[in-house]
Amino acid sequence: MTLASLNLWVIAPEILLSVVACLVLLIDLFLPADRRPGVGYPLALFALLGAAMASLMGLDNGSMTALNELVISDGVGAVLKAGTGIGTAGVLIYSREYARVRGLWRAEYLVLILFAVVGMMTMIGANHLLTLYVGLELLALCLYSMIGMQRDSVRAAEAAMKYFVLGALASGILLYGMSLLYGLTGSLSLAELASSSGSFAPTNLPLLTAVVLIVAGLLFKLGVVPFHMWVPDVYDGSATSTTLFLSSVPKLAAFAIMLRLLAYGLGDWVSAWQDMLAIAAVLSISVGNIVAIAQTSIKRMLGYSTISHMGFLLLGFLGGTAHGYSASLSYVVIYTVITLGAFGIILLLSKPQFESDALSDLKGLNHRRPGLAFLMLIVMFSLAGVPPTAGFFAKLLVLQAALENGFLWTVIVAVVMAVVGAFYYLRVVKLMYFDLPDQDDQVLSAPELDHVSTAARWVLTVNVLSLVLVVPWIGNLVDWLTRTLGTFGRL
Amino acid sequence: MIPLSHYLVVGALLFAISVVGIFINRKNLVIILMAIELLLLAANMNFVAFSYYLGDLSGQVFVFFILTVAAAEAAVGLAILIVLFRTRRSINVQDLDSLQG
Amino acid sequence: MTKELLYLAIPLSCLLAALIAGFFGAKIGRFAAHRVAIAGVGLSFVLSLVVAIDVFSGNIYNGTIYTWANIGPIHFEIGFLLDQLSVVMMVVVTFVSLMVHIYTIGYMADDPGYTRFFSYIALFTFAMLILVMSNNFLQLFFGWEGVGLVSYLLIGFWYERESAIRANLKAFLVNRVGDFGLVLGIGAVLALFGTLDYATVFSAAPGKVNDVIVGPLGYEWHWMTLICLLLFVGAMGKSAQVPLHVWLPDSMEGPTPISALIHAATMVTAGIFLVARMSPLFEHSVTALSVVLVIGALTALLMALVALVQNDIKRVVAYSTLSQLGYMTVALGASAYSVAIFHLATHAFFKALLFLAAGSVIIAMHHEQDMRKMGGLRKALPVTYLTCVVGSLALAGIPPFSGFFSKDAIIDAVHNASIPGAGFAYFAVLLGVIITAFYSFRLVFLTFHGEPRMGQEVRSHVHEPPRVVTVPLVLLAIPSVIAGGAFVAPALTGELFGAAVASAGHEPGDMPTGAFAMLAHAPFALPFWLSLAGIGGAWVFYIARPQWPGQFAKRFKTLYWILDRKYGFDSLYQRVFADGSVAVGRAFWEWGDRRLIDGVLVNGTASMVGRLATRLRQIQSGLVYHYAFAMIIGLVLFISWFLFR
Amino acid sequence: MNWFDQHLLSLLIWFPVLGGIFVLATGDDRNAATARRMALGFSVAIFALSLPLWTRFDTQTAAMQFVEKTPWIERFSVYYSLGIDGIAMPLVLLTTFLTVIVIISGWQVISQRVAQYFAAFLIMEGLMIGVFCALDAVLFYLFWEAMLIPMFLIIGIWGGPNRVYAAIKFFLYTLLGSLLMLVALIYLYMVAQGSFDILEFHQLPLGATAQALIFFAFFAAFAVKVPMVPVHTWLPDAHVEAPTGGSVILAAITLKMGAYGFLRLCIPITPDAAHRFAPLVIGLSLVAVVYIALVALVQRDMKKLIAYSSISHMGFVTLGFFVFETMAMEGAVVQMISHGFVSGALFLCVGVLYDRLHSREIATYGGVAKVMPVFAFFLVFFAMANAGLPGTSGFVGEFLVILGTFSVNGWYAAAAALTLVFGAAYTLWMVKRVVFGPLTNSAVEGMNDVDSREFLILALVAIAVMALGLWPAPLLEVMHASVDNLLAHASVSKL
Repeated sequence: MTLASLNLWVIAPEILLSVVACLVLLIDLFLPADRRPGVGYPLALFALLGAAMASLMGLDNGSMTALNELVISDGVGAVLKAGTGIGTAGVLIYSREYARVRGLWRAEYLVLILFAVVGMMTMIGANHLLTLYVGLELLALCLYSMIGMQRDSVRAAEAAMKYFVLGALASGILLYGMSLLYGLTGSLSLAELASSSGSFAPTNLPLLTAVVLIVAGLLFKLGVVPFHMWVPDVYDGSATSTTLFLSSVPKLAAFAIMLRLLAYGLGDWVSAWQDMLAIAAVLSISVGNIVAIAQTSIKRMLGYSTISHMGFLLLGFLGGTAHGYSASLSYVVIYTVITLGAFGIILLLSKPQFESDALSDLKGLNHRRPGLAFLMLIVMFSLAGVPPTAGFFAKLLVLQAALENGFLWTVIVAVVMAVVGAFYYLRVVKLMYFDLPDQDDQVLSAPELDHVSTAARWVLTVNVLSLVLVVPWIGNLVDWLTRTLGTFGRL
Repeated sequence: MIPLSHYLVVGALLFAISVVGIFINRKNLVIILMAIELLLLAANMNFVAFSYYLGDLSGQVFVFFILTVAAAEAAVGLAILIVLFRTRRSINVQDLDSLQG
Repeated sequence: MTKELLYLAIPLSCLLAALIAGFFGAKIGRFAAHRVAIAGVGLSFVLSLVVAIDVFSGNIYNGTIYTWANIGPIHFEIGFLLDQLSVVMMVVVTFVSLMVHIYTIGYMADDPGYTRFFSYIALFTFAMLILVMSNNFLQLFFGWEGVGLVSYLLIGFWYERESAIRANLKAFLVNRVGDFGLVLGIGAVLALFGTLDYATVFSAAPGKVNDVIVGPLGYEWHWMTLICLLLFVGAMGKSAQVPLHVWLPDSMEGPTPISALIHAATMVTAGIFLVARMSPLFEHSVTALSVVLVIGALTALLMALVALVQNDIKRVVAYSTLSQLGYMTVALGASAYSVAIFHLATHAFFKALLFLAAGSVIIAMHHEQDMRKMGGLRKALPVTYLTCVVGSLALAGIPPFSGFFSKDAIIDAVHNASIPGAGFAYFAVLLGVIITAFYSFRLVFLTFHGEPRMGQEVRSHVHEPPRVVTVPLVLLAIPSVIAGGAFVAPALTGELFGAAVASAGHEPGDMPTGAFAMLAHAPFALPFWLSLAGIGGAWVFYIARPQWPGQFAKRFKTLYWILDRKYGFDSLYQRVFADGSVAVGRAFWEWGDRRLIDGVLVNGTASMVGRLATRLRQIQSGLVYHYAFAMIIGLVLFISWFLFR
Repeated sequence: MNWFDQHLLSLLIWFPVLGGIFVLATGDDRNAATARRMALGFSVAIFALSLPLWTRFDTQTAAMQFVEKTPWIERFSVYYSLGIDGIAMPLVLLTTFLTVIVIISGWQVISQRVAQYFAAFLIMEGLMIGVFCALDAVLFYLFWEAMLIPMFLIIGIWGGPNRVYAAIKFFLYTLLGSLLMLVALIYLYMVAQGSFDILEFHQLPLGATAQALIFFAFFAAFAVKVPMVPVHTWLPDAHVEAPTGGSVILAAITLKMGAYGFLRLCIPITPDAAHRFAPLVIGLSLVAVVYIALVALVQRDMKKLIAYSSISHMGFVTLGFFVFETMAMEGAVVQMISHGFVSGALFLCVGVLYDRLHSREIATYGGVAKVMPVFAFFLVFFAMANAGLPGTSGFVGEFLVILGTFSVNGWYAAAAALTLVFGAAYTLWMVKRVVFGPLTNSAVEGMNDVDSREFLILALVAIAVMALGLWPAPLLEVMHASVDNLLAHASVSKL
């Protein structure tokens, strides 16, 4: 076979990112310490946006495979890759100041992020269990290290360790499931899996076991009950900049592998996994929303809110229909944007000696920073799914999909729990708008960041306002995303 | 000629041992790292056995990747372990509960 | 068209006067205010006379001013029906009102709320005219509630007196109980006839006589009976019939001119007017008529008895008003509607006269109202004394005063009535005659005769009030004397009211209907002697043997106690309805809203979720092996789910 | 249909929102004056803009008017479709009118975060008009929910001591109900084979069970909003804690959204269920008339008392709807409008007192008439209107509902007519204790009568109340066609 037959340019984004990552590492060796980030940062941004561009290039020319069918590039893949790239760029912009004053802003940080993105893109483009696994691990290892990078922090180390152990366990489970699947179908390629899985009776127990193991591995990545317990601790323990990263973009990749494995590889086995997903969804919507009420730290609270949101995301998968997948796709995209906004605001609120990550730190924000308070208001109401925010339409779509497939009670539990959830989002608004800042706390006394880059402010504003301003065109957005999905699921 | 089931049973046992090792052990984090290695080995065992009996090499190729990843994982795991030990002078699993609720 | 404008001007002139006096009273000053008010009411009096003459010459008007609302086939309209009945009421109302306006100039001379008072009474006249001129139930209700509102405002005119604002709230609420019936009655009329227009309803009534509605327990009601009873409940409220009479005595908290105008002459007779107006309906329901008869008889008797033991001069008159209203109701029950209206008119004159006389006594006594502190005032207040005596004679029914004719006619009508309860009613009205004579002259003797019982310094200042007070007294005394004789013949034969009220069922009976014939016949009739006996009794008790009343009170302690407590209606209502509903409301609020709904359901759920949250939080122990365990358990459960499903 | 008619509703919805944003842009309280003037300007302009709805309205047809329909989310065939009929139009006018009143009433009273305050009201105006105009389920729901946000903020930011509890209670109470409604709407969407058009929903054939479920989903949403016993307890709290303007809007318009929902969605979509469960709804309404009246009787807080009286009066509205009789239903709609004026005015009156003594306790006052005669006149007037005195708008609704109900069932009518006594009792007892009586509290003696601004707003509302009471015919003319059409539609079974 020739190099051309690999048509490498399908994985151009990954290549670009890897090259730039290495470049950043090299520069790091030769530049004096003070100028390193100054060079690495724009390079990384350029690479991420470039990768996003590159993957968007491949948006229209249909679905095609590369590297001997190891990877596939199709519409949804392109969108998700682009999303990953742009999202990560946003992450860099938001976290720059924060990480800089905390000594995290080193070349390794950038490199890890870049490799993590490579990992995610590999997952997104995976057409083969091998690529899927490798991408998954690449992402995971980068995340572990990023969390652990905060060497002086006890909590970070603990979070890293927990994440590592549980992550390893999860990937072990996934791997074991894959091995069983391999043994039963005799192939590791998703395409072959998809074609062959039809030949099995849906009651074949070994296969069911394999499916359960695999789904468990995937649900861990999403952080869905009962595989959710790492989420709050990791969100809470790691530096906010890291939390911002691992809470937002990887959800796109996780959604992608759900799509590849369940909707494509095991597409004919809907009956095997939909109940499992339904149970997990109800559990995580309930647990996430209820436990979040008892939280005092924003990061932890958002952790639990993530759990519930991933539950909502699953609602779209229940039926294994195209509607459902498109609903989930829209959901995950909108959710990522919201999360970026949420943690972005927390980052902009933080100060050199002061993480503003306790709920009480938001007291009277409307007095101190009306602008940021208003943005946070929008974020909270979109998380709660109250119109006129994009968050509402995300919920509307998944609920509609679930109802369409006859999961009435699941939906009713979901909406009731949504009311419970609304409570703690409202509490944030209450803290910001109804309460006055207590004068003696360090929120006011702590020195401001010497200069929060105006870029960060602007990007954040656009990011959050888009949640409202998109509403008139929400239809077009959904249509576009749906079109990219192509031929997933039953219609 | 050893039948496939034997290998699978061994794999399953390894899997079980490692899982148990992860949540029974309350003392030493290193043991957990070892358990994780064991977990991957269990998967490897299955892959090799299957690929042999299916007469298909891709399984064994997969195993190489797993081994590589396992090495990387071990490295990262130990690094985190060191960080942890530096910060709190203990690698006792039970002490690992400052984040909770 | 010009006619409509004329009719329209009658109420609107009063309204305009009220608005000017009310909103600009402060600017234009007191004199301008009362001039405006008097001008307005005077104008409408004159116009009412003109219209009355026109109507009695046969031009009955029934027309619509504007359409209030259309709903489907049903038209709610504002319009006038000017027939003999309404014009009589209009003349009486505007005349008495005019007198009261003039009288007020003197009575309220030094009151800060002077202009407000004029605007109120002018407004009252307007509302009353709307009521009596109406040609449909809707507008009737407008006027009905309008007079209720003004009465509320006027009873509470001295709003800083706790007693006054208690009384006006009580009056409004008791009236509302009546309105409850009236509204339902109107609803019934609409449900049965599909219209609220008098003429249409009355013409359709004969065809609906046998329509029945199935009430509770499958018992069948005649629609007519239902409608009449409901309407009569409304009448009971306004005309203060037992047991809805309790508000009227308290309403004496208002200024005396108001007691004269509203609570004697006009508003309280609205109920009588209503029933008379509805006579074509009542004629179709014997049940309703006997209820009316009995209620009226009860009121006439019981309230007269209470009047015996009152010491407040105004309250005596008030209870006599109640009793007289009872007489009118009795007349209605005996379906002698024209007689009832006749008595209404005469009573309006002499009762207003009595009130204003009482008022002038009160002025002279510097707002002392207790008769036990009066006496021997006839020399100091000659005019008041004379007019008061005239009024009392009329009230006692001594020929040839107006009261004699109307009351005799009533007694005669009851005598001839044959419906259930007529016997009791006849007894009641006869007994009422003697009591009436007794208490009315008790008032006269206690106030004007005997030894002066007031303080020395007061006695030195007692003198006849100014001209503005005495002139109305005289002007009212004139009709109190002659109105009876003048109109008795047409009233009895029913030709006075023509078709305005149903005359069926009421025949003149064995006694002559001409004025002089009645006078001649009087000495041979029981009522005449009864009233003389009453007057004589009063003279014995309060002039000849002043110590007897006290001894009687001791002798018949219980009886006295009962009368003094007014049969306990007030305390009963206070306990049961006022206190009761407050207690129930508090219970509902405390247990229903606060404890059950808010406490248990709402906050209960919230706190439950909160507790659940803290509980679930414990599971997140922070220990990595617990997390791993959870994952494995989940895994096992999922696999077993597939095994055993 | 010229351009103006086609886009009038859109203007009425988005112009206020835009205005709100502009007002918000004036920044902090240094520019308070600008914010006030700008807000007033916008609200008056919007009111003027809404008048053509009345003048250009065709009273002969029951069809939607001023319609506007453009695709929004094609994939789910969601349309941006607006239109009003004879029931919605008066409510829109009520909204635009009262917003002007509210903005004037907050003129000096609000001293902190002025811009945000007025902006909130303007934005809310737009959203509420949107609720009345939306003909697409998703759009309806969007406005329905979005309107919660500014109200939540108004109660929470400018409210009284217990405002947080009240605000969150208000929000969650409503949210729970409306999310169930959302589920019902999605279900209907699927039954309709992919359409969110409310008018198409009206024509959907539905089985008995489906109707029952949908009915209760809607009922959950609307009963909370109206509010009906036993889900009314958010209202007294919200009213008491909200600033005057908030209470006015809450009582005058927000409550009407619930009643409107019954007419626009619940009854026409599930007519059989509506008939089937009418006794339940009527029962709850009558409970509201009696039970709530008694509860109102014992309130010590004026705002709470008026809040309970609102519940009691809204009971008449639901009663009028569910006896399915033309007169009753038209009476109910009139009652909605009238209650908007009267309860709003009463809250304004309480606000006038509150601004002076900062107490809403009835016991604080007494003898106010002595020092504030003009105010006393207004309070007594509106109290009488609240007690349903003929000649005021309060009478029209109650009278028509009672009469209409009587022709259906005399006992319902009798129970409803009890309000003549109870309504008068609690209203006038409050008046007695506040306005009349001797001056006991020395602080009251220091109070000065209404200033020109307060006089203006009270007088404006008083005129409206008077006009509506003396000549309701024009208002009724507007709604005849729509109400007849609705009743005709509801009388046809879908089974």
